[in-house]
Amino acid sequence: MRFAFTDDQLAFRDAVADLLEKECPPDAVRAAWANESGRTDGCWDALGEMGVLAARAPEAAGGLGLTELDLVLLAEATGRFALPEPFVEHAMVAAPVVPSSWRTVSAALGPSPLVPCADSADAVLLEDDERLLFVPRAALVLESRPSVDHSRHAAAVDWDAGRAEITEVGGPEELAAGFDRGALGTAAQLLGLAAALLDTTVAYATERRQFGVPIGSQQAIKHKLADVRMGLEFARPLAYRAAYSLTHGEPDASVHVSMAKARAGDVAMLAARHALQCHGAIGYSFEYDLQLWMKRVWSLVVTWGDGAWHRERVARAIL
Amino acid sequence: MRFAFTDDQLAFRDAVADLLEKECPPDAVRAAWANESGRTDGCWDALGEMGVLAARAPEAAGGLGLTELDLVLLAEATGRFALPEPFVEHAMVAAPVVPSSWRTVSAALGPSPLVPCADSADAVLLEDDERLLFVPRAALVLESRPSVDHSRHAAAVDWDAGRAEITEVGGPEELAAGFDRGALGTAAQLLGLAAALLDTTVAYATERRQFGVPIGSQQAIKHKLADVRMGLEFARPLAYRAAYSLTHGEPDASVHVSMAKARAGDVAMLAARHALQCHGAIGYSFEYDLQLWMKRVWSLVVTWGDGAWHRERVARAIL
Amino acid sequence: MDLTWTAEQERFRAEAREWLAANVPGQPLPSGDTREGFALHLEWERRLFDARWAVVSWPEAYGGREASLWEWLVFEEEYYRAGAPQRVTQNGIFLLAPTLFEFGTPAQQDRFLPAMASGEQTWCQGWSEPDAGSDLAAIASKAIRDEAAGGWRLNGQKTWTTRGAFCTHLFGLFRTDPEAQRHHGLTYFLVPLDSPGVTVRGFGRLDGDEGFAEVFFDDVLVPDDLVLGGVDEGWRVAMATTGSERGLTLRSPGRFLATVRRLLDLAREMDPADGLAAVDPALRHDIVDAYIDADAYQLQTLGTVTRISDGETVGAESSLTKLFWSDMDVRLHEAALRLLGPAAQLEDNGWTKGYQFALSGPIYAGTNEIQRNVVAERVLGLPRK
Amino acid sequence: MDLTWTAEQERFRAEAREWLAANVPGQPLPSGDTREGFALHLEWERRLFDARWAVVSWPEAYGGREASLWEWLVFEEEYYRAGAPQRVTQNGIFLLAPTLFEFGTPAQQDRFLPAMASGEQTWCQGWSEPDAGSDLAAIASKAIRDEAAGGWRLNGQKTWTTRGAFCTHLFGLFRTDPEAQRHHGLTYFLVPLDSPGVTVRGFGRLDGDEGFAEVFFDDVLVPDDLVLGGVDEGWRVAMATTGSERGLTLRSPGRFLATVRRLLDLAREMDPADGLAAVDPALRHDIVDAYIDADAYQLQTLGTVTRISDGETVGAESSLTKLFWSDMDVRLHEAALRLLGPAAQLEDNGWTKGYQFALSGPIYAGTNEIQRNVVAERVLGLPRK
Repeated sequence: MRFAFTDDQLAFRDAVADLLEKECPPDAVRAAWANESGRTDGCWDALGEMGVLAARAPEAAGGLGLTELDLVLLAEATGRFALPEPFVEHAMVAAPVVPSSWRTVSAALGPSPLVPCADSADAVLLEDDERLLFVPRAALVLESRPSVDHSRHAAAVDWDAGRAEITEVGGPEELAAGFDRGALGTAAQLLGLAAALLDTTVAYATERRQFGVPIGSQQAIKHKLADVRMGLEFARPLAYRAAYSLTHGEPDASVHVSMAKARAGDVAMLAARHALQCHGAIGYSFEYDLQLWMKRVWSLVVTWGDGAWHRERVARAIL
Repeated sequence: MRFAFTDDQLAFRDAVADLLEKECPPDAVRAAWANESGRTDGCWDALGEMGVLAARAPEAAGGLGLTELDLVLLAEATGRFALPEPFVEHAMVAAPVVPSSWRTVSAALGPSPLVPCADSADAVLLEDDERLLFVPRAALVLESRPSVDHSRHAAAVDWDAGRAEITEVGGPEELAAGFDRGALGTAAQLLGLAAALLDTTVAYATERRQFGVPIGSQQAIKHKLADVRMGLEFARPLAYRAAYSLTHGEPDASVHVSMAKARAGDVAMLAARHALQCHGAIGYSFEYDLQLWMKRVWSLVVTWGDGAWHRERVARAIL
Repeated sequence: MDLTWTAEQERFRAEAREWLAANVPGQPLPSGDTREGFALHLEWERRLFDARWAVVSWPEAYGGREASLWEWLVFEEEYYRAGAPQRVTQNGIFLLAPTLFEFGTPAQQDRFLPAMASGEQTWCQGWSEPDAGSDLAAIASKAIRDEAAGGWRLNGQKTWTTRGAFCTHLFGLFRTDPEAQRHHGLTYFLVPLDSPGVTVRGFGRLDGDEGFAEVFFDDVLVPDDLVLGGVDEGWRVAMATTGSERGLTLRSPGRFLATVRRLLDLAREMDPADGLAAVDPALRHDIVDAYIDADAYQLQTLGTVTRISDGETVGAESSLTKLFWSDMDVRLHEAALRLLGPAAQLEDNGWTKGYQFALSGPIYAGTNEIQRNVVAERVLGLPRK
Repeated sequence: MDLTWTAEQERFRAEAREWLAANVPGQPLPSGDTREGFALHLEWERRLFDARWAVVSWPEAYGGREASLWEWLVFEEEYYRAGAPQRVTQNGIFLLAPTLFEFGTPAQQDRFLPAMASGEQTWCQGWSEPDAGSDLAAIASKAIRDEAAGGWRLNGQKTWTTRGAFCTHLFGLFRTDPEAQRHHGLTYFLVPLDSPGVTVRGFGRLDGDEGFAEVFFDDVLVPDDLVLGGVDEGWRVAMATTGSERGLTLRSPGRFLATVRRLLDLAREMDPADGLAAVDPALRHDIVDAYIDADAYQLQTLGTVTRISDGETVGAESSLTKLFWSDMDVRLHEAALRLLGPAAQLEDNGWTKGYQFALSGPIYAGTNEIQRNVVAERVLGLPRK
């Protein structure tokens, strides 16, 4: 029994975090809000060069042959920096089943009908009649559905079934596994977002003074932020365990993923709510970066299955 | 439009409260915990002499011909003093349909199968096949079901259908109305209990000092108690409006009763929870009176329909 | 107790409903927190004013109907039920006007009230400053006496001023006694924003609309006749406004009853085809609680209006009202977003913008942390320290 | 990461499960917080001890098995799964023993540890005083030097002492330096309750059981060899206990996993006949959250034990653990009571007593208000004042 990551796993996570700190500062996220693709200029290529995007692909297929246990930490890091790229869809969902020659692959499976970064993806993984379909851009029919998070160009998609480029890359099993990888990756991003929101708020509450004292010295603020910290403390292990279960093909893996996604969403929503309330009007200002993180939380918490959907999946397993 | 009680209604309430303050101090409630009936020595007679027990009965039948609007305030007062008597069952449910010659009548209708004060009641109102049955003690088969509130001798009841004393005192309509009166009266008692728990806790938090200051000066305490006060502020009008709707036979009366019972239960549970937490170990002591009020809340919150039951009744009406 | 409306009140309701049905724009106007939208909203305000629906509770002389608080409640309920546009004039009509009626000179009332009612003059609130947010008494902006000019010179900065970039006037608090601390030595000024020395910079709110502004004052001359209430009396004068801001005038029950009606429609319409699940049983009770919340708020308001009609005044209890409506508004929108499931992330789902606006409720008009302190200390009597 | 148990650990689990299956009383014992129940529980403790299951993690010399933390977790899980009796010796074994191992002299260890493990000596905690509850450092009970007698004279009062009326010994903090303030000048004493001058008065807890006691000290002589750790070092010594009290030793995951198993059984058994409704759809997710809570707590504990096995220490994070298990325990029981509906009010529904006990969790071992302050200040680094 050992519930911890290896030094290699942590080192890879730190390397990715260092890269994102350089390549994906808040200004880069803000820029993605304004530009045409809703994405960054350099991050995708940089992550690609680092091998991150194909990390989950087998080595034979040009990947690193890493597992969900490695990827969950990377996804958490991309969440912390609110990376505006289809990391989960490409690197966690698509990489194991799509040739790494495809530059950007997005995905929307199960109860999650909207495709992120649809307008800039070269292809999309979709679900059709219990099969996992690989649909290149040429065969896609996109209907843009603007998300509250402008750095996440969502779209409802259909496809021209006649097109030859459409290939089936998996049956029910691969479909289910792909969905679980997407839900796990999104859960991990929500944990990273929650941690960033907490850190930002702790820093602000320490420096902002009202009534002659730092607002962070008031119990009303302290207890809210302590609750967020507690939520993180007990949501993270659920995500890490779900990654372990997927990696080792545990029979309960899907239930573990649902437990992780439900709780990661809860703590991220709590972190967003308390972060805004503790910041007050300044946090409510568009010019302040807090809103970029909050809106990412709002979009991810209902993507790859919302809290009610995942709780119901757990209920069916235990009741 | 006028959402307030008349001076007469308030004066009658105050008179009953004065009586209870004298006849039903905490020691009387504690004594009821220990004695054989689980009731007080003098309160029932005193209330009877005051006309309170028959207040809801028509004047022709020896009552005062008062309405739910009058009774709701009295029920609230009996809750504030945690009166250990079947006030709701006798004065609100039974009085309109049972001759006032019967000294103590209890009742259990609808989703509320346990009869309070069953072992000391002279008769019980029960439900059978959509009819309202009046069952004198002689025909009752009692199975005691000890309540967490020892001053509330609950029992599951059956009856000897052959007995002649059993009379039908109403059909589906009277049955439904009787249940609504019981749920309303219980909601009002929960509001009184919540107010008493809040007042007790405010007093304690003002006087109890830790870390050199009154604990009531700490935001953690202040905000908990402010939430209880807010809960009361917005739960009371629901109960008063339900009383109005029953009095005037409004078509939505039953839904209004359910809204009132659900929210009165919520605020009473919140008041009990915060009262205990703000008191700490002393509130956790059996010798301290707080527990008498808390346990009354626990028993009433699930009597005459619990929160889920009443919310579902509202859901069926609005969805 | 009588929960029925009089025949006259019902007539009033019918008249309002009829007019609104005939005049409310079929297409919702663009956000009033954008420059274009603000202009379009002012046209609407003008139509309201011409039909004497802009300020129903005001004297007829100022364009009102001298409606009672009861009729005002009826009008508000009908207004929101009709889906009529937000009131971009509300900070003037609901926050400043009550203070003008109470403390203004006849000259000030004649000069500002009709123009406010018609939307010709639009008012924003100059309370908050960079270092005076929840701690309002920390206001540092100064007003220095200029005898020669017969007025005061304003210097300093206000911020988070709602719609400040579009309004013509600002009412605000400035420190006239540099020696005085905290609540003392403040004065309530009425400031035309075209006065020399005023610089306004609009900036975005959470939803990106330019609904906020910073207002800079550089030696801005304000003549004596634009002092509202006495010099150094600003705090006492302002609290009247804050009271009505927290109390019922800013958030009439009709607003939330309308939101709940939309929530129920959403629940009934839930269409799996549109990427929406049918109502999750686990969410049924969320909807029930939303319904109960709005109804309880309506009833509590009826009780408050009854007390006011009996001549009682509402004190610190107004903090209970502010706490409830602001927390409720967030809950109502959260319930809708939970119902929407995946569609909750969409900007155009009919709820996302409202959710973002609802999130401001627990922050402005005194944060809910401050309000809970007020309830604890002034309603419950718990010790300050 | 490896979430499997070794073959040896599985053997250990099998052995524990087998023994428990064969030895756990078929009928639950009466409450260990009553005099009769306490005696019966001591008989059970003796059986545990004789089979070397009483203190699995202790050295064999003291009746243990030198089990690792991992094996201890396994044992606890099996213990609660088997529905074995509460440990009335826990305050000694889980709170005092770690301190004795760390600070005790060999003589003290030999004298007290085996007798504690066998239940021959039972220990209660003498921390709280009437005016020192959440503010533990306000302790006023004094110990005055008595050179002639070669010890200390204790005077004062302790209260809310769990099972104090049934225990043979008390460990507690007393002020040895009258000049010192707050955390300074306190000393940790080991006090036989049969010492002359000790008066114990038991009183009822919330559920009415005599689980609390007041302990009065009237010139009670305690010889020097009953000082644990150094004179005036009491706070530092005691905090080691408090740490383990808050951390994992007092509340092993097995306890909550067992509660959730009972909750799931209840949900599956719901029988309308018995006055219980079938599981309300609105309550399904409450059960799911209870299940997730207990599982998350188990996982977080595995992470903590991994860190400890790696030689790391648990600091203020233990406050997170205390907050979570105490709030969770209340939620688990509330979920069960909601499921029970009308039967929730019954004393014998299998949950009411547990609910009342759960309600003590957020109060003892440092109120959750204090714990949230600790997390905010020492984990998050927010300013004290």
